[in-house]
Amino acid sequence: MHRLDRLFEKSSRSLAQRTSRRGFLGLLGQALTGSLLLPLLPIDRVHRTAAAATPQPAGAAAAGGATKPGHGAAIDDPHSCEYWKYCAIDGFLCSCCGGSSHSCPPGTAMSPITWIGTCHHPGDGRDYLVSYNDCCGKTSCGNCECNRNEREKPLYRLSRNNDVNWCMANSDSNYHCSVSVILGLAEQ
Amino acid sequence: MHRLDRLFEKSSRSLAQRTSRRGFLGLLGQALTGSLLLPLLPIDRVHRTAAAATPQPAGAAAAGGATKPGHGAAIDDPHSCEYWKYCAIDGFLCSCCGGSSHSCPPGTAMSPITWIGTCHHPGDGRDYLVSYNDCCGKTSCGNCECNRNEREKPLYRLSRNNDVNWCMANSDSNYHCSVSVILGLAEQ
Amino acid sequence: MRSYQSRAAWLALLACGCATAAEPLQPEQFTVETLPPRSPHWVYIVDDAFSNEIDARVRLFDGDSYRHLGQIDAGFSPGVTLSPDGTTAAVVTTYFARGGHGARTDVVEFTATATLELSAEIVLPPKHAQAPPSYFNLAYSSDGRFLYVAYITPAMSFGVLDPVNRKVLGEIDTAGCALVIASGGNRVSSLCDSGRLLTVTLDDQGLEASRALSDVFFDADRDPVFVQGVPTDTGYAFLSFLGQVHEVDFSGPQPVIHPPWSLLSPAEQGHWRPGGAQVAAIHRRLGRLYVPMHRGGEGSHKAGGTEIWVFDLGTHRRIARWPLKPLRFGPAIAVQVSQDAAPVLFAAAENAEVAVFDALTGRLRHVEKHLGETPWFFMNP
Amino acid sequence: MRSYQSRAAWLALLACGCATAAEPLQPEQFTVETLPPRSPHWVYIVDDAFSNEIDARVRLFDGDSYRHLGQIDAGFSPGVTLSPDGTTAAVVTTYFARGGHGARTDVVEFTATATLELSAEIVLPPKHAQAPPSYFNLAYSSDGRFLYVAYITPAMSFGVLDPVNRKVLGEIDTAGCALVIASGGNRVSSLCDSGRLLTVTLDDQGLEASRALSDVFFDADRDPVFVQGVPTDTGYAFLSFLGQVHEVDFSGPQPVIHPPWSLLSPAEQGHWRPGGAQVAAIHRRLGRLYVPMHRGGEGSHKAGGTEIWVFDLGTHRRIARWPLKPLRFGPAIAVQVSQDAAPVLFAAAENAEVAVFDALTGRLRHVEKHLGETPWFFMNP
Repeated sequence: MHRLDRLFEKSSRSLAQRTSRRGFLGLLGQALTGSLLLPLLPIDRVHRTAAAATPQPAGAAAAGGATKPGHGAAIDDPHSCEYWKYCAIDGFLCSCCGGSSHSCPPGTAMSPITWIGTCHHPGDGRDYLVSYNDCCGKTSCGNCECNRNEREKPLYRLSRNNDVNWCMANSDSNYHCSVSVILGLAEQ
Repeated sequence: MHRLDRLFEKSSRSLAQRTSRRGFLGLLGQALTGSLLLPLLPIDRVHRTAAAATPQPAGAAAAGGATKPGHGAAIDDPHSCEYWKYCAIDGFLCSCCGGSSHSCPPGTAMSPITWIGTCHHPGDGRDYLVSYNDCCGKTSCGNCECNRNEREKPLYRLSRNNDVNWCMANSDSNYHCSVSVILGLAEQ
Repeated sequence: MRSYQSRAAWLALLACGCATAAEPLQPEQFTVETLPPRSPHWVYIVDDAFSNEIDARVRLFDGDSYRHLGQIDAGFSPGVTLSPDGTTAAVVTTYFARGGHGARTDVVEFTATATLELSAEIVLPPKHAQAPPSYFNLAYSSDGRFLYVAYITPAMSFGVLDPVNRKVLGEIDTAGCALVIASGGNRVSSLCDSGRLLTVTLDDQGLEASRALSDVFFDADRDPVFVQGVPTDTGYAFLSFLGQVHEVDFSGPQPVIHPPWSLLSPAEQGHWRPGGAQVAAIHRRLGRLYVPMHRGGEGSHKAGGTEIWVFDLGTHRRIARWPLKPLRFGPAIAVQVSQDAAPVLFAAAENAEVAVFDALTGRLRHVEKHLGETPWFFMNP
Repeated sequence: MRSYQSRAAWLALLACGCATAAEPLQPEQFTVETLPPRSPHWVYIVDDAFSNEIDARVRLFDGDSYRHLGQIDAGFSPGVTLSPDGTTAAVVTTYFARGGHGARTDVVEFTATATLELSAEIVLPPKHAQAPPSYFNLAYSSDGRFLYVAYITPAMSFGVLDPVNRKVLGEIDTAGCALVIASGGNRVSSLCDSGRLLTVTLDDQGLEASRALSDVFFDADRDPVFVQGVPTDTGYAFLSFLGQVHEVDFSGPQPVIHPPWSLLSPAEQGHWRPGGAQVAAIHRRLGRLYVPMHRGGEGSHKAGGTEIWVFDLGTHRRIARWPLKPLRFGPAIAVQVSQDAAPVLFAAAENAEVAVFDALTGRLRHVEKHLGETPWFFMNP
């Protein structure tokens, strides 16, 4: 856990430079409530982007494995790129790699840092805050490549960016696949 | 050239264990006559396999890049897997990787050890002894994968085997692509 | 699995037609998946990733759910084997200091099969045989005490390793004979160009105690055997390019070579051949041999099978013939069969499709698209 | 090229109908190919090989002969740039000690562009930005004296390197601003979430002398700019998600930001967007801007263009619109244009096809299938 501590320190410091302390701690509190094993979130300004979601995945790319874009029940299928929670995922779906929509495949490790999306759940009409974590330490899974970018932002807004290797700070930092974890309801 | 010397020594020693000195030196002489920059050939028993060739590449596999199996003039096109000289090649054609049928791409290095084939040249009706060398030191080229196996033998007859990484003894030993070099007429 | 809970919740919502549910979805807990108890219908697929050859991997796939269960990194041109107790997967491979170039490091890496976590490694002399996967690139002694690594430099030899204490014990020259066919607690056989088997017997320290050559049982010029031997009850069966089956009993101090028999009727000879990367599979208890067969000639020995032929190992009679083209699958370049009473047959095609058949009836159950890039070898769990 | 000689010989034989020629083919001499003098129609293609991400490479391709000329290894998630004199290609990347796992080593590797041989490397702190290729992951000062590497840990900073003496000179914090936009001999600008540019000016030792923030010129919430800037005569043009063009003059001591203009007519706004991985190309002398455009909405900013729109940079008027679907190509996720008087336009599709167009007329000259696996970025020689 030493490494996690160090990361937390580093994230806190770098975040302090560019966001209000209140915003960061508010989110942290929210996430702590919801999840026992908490990803560390170098996030600012999440409150800005909790707008109403567009349900159709515009520009979604899907390739390989069990991903079947256009399938009727795809929006509720964690093996499909069109699954509702994947609205800002970019990479290989861990559900096609031995994990699930929110668990890493055996033998890999979660990235403690992450990017954040806000996805609309058509089942209950609500918007959820979703943490996209990379699973790290094995070579690329290669199955179910999925690229969706709702409210995704360029690299200068890192907490909303899905292009960077979020395994970067893991001790074993190769990228294997990506998961999505519901953090809670998005603030309206 | 120190490394070449050592390799030569090693090859000679291991060959001495399993083939007649005459056979090895005979081939060596033949090859020296034909080529200034000579690949070292850990070969035995080449005299056994100089049988008449079947011109059609049975079981040839081709994928990617400029390889066009079934093309009319393919048997004379060094960018095609069906090129006559490629009758026992297995890997990426260097002619699709920045080299030619008998030259390595820029920045790679020839393998001094090699496997040998005997290919029928339909242009003049003759059989030629061909040295297949790997080009080494860069990561897989990936273009024009070509797998042909006329008179190819399993691993225990290494000098006729195209499965092993012939870059194995290079200082930079990754496999990039394969060439074919005419050594001379096959003994009839 | 929370995903199923949430699916149920959503379906319930749809049924009631509510726009907004009373209870929002709860935050999810992030976890790392654990493997269920192993199933005989799992298969380890060695994917050489040939177009990106430094990035080979072993994929664990479930022949019932058709799901990927996990992955083991395998570097460049790996050999893969399982420990006798099934708890450890060992991979011998090469890594370069700078990805696709730079100094070569050869290593055996050990992965716990229950967790797919790396547990240890042994660094080797840079000699491991960079050749296609088979059972004989890397092999354990039957008691798991020794691990043997095939070396080609191009001189041929093998390394003897102590997997428990993570040490290289030594290297034994095989005089031009290839690969490591492990038997018993201390024997390693290799295939020789002369058509013989060389068998080296080791002492307690893993050093050579004695060696012996078998009689000639094949002719490398006229009809060589594939090095891809297939496990039988007592040893391995070696198929030849022209379709002879050489069964070798490795259970005694020296290999006993049975008289060969042919896959082919006299009418079929010269027309049909076995071929591919993993050329046959055997269900040991049922005594059934599965062979992808194709019409071919000289040089077609790596061509995949357009049909799978099934033989009874007791009678040497063909009991089925399963054409693949009507199934829009194949040709099949690799096959494996599970060893349980309701066996499934796996077959891989050159386009990286993997088919799952009922191994008793030949019924096609499933085709998985893109199971890796170059799935060349299957291993049972 | 001996192969052409032998082709001629064979054709002659066929013509005369001889079964056997008088003179057999002569033994060939083995060589390593050298590159011809560089052509403006060459292009360096950064292939991230995303499904085997540790095995990225830069492919050198000729837009006239449609041949691969060679390759540079590029490791994991590389940044690539050329030295100002064009003699050196620099690649910043990550290698793992054991292929796909193990300790991370970040390094800049230098390759001579004339021979494609590695010439040197500099080992870095393990901080390089593992992000998609752009002009701003790695960049030389205009005099070639400094080399800048973008760092993300996730804290943002950059490394200052001395490529001549192969040393890391230092690291400069960018307070959350991203990437390295090099200008002049000693300036590095970065893109900030606040919609500003941070510009750090270095002293002779490569240490920070001063820093300044520009005015706000974009709104990251409402209409962020792509980080894939496009070289202009005096700096870079940054396109926004909604199709605004922000031209920035980097030739003076501080960047001068021109008033933005729109790719879209009022009727097109809200319907068409730019998008992809390399979102535009500019022919600097002709003053032409090429942009792959698609119909999309929120979240479609990485979708490729179904048309390429061509603009006059002087008048800001669209002068052509080239639909790709009738050509059975695309959508286009990356574009580049050669800088000569008879320019070719390169475009890459998601399926790894690369099209070569006449950049003046839009005529499709060639489609190369499978030009690598994930060709995401083109660089002119």
